[in-house]
Amino acid sequence: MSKATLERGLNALREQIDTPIALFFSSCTHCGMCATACLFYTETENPAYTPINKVEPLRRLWEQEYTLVGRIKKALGMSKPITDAELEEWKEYAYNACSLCGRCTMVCPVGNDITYMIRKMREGMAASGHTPEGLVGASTRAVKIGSPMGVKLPALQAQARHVEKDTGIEIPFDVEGAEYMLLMSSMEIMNYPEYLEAVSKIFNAAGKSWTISSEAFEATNSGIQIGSSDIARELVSRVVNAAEKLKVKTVISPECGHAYTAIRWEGPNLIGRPFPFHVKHILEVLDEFREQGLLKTEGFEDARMTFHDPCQLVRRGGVVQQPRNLLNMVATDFVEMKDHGIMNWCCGAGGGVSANEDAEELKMKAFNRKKHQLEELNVDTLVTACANCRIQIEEGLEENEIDMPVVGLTEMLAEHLVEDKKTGVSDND
Amino acid sequence: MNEVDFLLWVRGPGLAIASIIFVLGMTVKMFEIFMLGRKKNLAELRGSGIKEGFRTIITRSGHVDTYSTRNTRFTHIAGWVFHIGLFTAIFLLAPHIEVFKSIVGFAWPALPTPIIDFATVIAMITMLAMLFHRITNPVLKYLSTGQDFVVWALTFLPLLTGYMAYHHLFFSYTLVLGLHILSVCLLLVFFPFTKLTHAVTLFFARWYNGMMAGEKGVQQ
Amino acid sequence: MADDRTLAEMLRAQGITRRGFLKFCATTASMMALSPAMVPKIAAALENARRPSVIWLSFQECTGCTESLTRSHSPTIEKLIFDVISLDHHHTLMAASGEAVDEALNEAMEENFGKYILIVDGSIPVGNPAYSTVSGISNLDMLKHAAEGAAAIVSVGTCAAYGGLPYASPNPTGAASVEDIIKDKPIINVPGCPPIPVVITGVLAQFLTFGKIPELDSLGRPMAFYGQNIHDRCYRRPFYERGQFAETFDDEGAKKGWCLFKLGCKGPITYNACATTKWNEGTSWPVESGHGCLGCSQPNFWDMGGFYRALSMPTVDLANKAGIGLAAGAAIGVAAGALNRGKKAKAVREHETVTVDDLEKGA
Amino acid sequence: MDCKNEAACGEVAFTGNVTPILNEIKHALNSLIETGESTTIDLRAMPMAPGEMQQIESLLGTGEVTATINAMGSSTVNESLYAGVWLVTHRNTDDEILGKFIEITRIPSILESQTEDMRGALEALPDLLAENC
Repeated sequence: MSKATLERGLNALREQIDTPIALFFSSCTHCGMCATACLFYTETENPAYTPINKVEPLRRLWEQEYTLVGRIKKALGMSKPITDAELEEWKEYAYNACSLCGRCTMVCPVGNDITYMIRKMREGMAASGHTPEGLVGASTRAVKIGSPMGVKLPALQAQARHVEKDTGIEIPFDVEGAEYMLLMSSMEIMNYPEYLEAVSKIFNAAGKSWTISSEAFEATNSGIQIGSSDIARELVSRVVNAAEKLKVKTVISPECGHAYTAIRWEGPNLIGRPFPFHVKHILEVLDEFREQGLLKTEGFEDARMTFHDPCQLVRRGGVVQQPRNLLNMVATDFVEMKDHGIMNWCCGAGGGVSANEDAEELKMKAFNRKKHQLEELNVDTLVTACANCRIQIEEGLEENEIDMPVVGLTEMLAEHLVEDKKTGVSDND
Repeated sequence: MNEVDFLLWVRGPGLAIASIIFVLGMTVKMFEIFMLGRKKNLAELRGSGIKEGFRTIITRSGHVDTYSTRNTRFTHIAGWVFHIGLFTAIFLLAPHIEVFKSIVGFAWPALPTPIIDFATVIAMITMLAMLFHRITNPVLKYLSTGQDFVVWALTFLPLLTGYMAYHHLFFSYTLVLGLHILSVCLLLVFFPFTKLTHAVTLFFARWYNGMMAGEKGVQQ
Repeated sequence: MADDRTLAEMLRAQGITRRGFLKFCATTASMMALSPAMVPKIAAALENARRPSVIWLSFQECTGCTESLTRSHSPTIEKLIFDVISLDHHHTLMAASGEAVDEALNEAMEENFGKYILIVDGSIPVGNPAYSTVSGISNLDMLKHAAEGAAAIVSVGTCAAYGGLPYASPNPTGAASVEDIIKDKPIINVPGCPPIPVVITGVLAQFLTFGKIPELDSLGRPMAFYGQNIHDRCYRRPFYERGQFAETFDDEGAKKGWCLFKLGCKGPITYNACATTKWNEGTSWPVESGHGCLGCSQPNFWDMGGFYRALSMPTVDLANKAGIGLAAGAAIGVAAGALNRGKKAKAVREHETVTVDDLEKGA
Repeated sequence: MDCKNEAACGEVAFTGNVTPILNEIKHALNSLIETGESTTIDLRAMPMAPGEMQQIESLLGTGEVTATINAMGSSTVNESLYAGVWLVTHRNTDDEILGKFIEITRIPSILESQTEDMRGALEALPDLLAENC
């Protein structure tokens, strides 16, 4: 097991160069528009956090090794080689100051998908050993223990029994042939146990078969965050094997951001073949239930509330309308933030920033962008659909002494679920 | 080599060499880019994204980020004004249309020269403002390399010499017309090896941007 | 031969009144494109101008310039000039022939050595002198010999000034212009094919009036006549500005007298007095008669990429150049693309799977 | 308006040169009245479309004074309809136009008798007196 070296990093970067990357580097005119779209720049005014700057080493590798003139200049010794020191400096720019939120990609006038480029840049950083301490720990725990926060099966089983006691609904583990296989993120298991309860009640009310695989219940994928496809492949293949073994039709990605990207969008490309099953985010499934009339709710929340769009789910995931449809079932006073939907502002903690202790202070500063948005809107409650966003927003609100509850959308829906007489058990008795 | 010989050289061999290098350079670039290819996306997509790709080619020009600062508004407006001025001067001036007629064989109606003159002046003023912005704005100052300023000059000179030629400023028309064509030759020669390639690659880049989003159902 | 009387004395001797002399000065000023306010200065200068001797040598020329001079539309001026200047030698115009011509030439040169004006029309074959030799003396030698005693040389016509038609590629005779050969004498170039008649007499009158070389532009041409750009003084300029162009010689635009830029007019890069002084007693000039200016007062105007191709059109076929670029580009491109693919494939082959254990920095 | 060839004239090619010249005449006349300073405009130095020369002459018209001078060919000096604005045309012995001027002055200098000629006349008069009386 050879250790990470600069050469392995450069080689990883060489693998990443493709037509879009070449097009993007040929198009960037250094116009600076991506900076003001990135919350890490707007809240710090540090020009080094300009998104396109985060891929400068990758640009030089492309120029020096994938263009004729670049090769000639390199042969004549006129080009600046990529060094370990430089990659070490870039750790701050490509990890601490980037949540892979994709907003820069939406504003770049020449159409550069800068998020796509930073994701590839991280491949080189990982292979050359320039990744944040926090992410290395998380990845190691994810691979070795099964969850980046060290959550093991017994903890999940305990929570399941707890939910069963409360709701009387049995949490089906390892049920072969179930229609849905639920995945959980460690944060939900640790911080938001209500999520499992909500899901079980909803599925029970909808009368849909579901299960949880004891071999692969973890949805998060530190490999994606650290930017190593090899590690990501290792983690996602566990889910695929479990799903195939249980022959489920759909795997549900929980209220988490990057998990959805990891499984649905990158999964098939990581393992190199299309999945024999669908992958849907929990909100997609709930919206389908709504359409099929299987999600009946009663009563309304009268509090003035808004929705925080998790970047990986909405802008990078395409689940845009579903949260609105679901929210309008239970909210009368739902207002949108100025920048919402596919142009929302990140909470500041995605893409591995929350797992990266070096970025703690930067993460809190980045949250100010979300604070400004909320201040403009004066709402009572904030709803979102990603555990990582919830923790970050809760911490941010607390630090800024703003008293506002942060509620998970699934959880809220479950509270308004119409009790089906058949089961006779409702949550209030 | 008096001014007339200079003009004759630059109108003939000069332009020939510049055109060869320009076309050669751009063709090599296209091959270098498109032969790299892109792995097929095996995920279950919400659509092919092809239509969204073409949509983005158009919509991205008009896109103004809601959180725009003075700088981004300036860059956006200046970008529009400059490019309109530049393309008006290049494609709607009668003598230029003659140049294109000699290349592609067909021509199109021209605008009166005072309007082109006005467009050129607007383009030049905007470029000067953009240069000032590039020097003073912290982000641009950080990002800018020598090439950004060389490319600025390569784009500004044809406008300046074209304006001088039209107004017979300072030097004889023969000399200034020669300088004008020389500046265009320089622009063509450096075009494929600098960020000027954005003029061509941005359409493909925007297409990929929109397509990759469209695959996931995000409409721009 | 030389008459030492001043011009004024000679005029009075011929019964020309002061009023007649003032008219002569006014029209000369107009001819020299000087402002009417200059008339008193011209009158004063002309009064005590000496009567210079003039030698006209013709080399490789078509006699167009001589035709142009004799047709100069101010015979009174010409008569006076011929009376004033003693044109001691002109092959075509002088009555004498044979040895008498050579004797007259040598005599004139010796007698007025250092004072006479040498006028040359036609280019000088330097490649092979045999192309143009008169009575055994090559043009080249004759020019050098005549130039030694000349006070100033006036190259009349684009051939003498810049080589003209004989000089046009491939220039079989190795034609050269006067200024290419004579480096040590003040030379006034009066280009044009032919120059406007008035311009020839105008330059002579100006030289005679002020007795010194007029202000010349970068191509050695008198600013008085060649300082103005045809395009700037052309009466059709407003049509150029409005974008109203004749597309063919007989279309609606041509009939309406629109701009001839698209039909190859070289006005924008040509400096001459045609647009104002016009030709044939101010009757018309090429553009007024519906044909584009050829730029005949500019060097190399024969090789300026075709009389009927717009000035802005490149003189090479850029489409085929682009074709060459495309072909070469494709060849190199495929190679470069293959190199890229090879490099990427090699990188993929040499990929070492990254495990969580080797995320730490190694050697 | 004599038009030398169809192609050149057609509609009178309007170049806008007539108006500025008339303007220049107005200013010159004004300065003649104010400061007594006379001005001469050389029409041959202006780019004239075919027919525009005639247009100016017809616009200025002919006033009360028309004079011809026979010196080295004939010259005509006419005051236009606008006092102080004179049209001077010089021709050579072959009646070809040598120059066309508009003089804004009290009296064109060409009309005034010249001191030199007068001295010549002074010398010749005694002979006349001797012969006749």
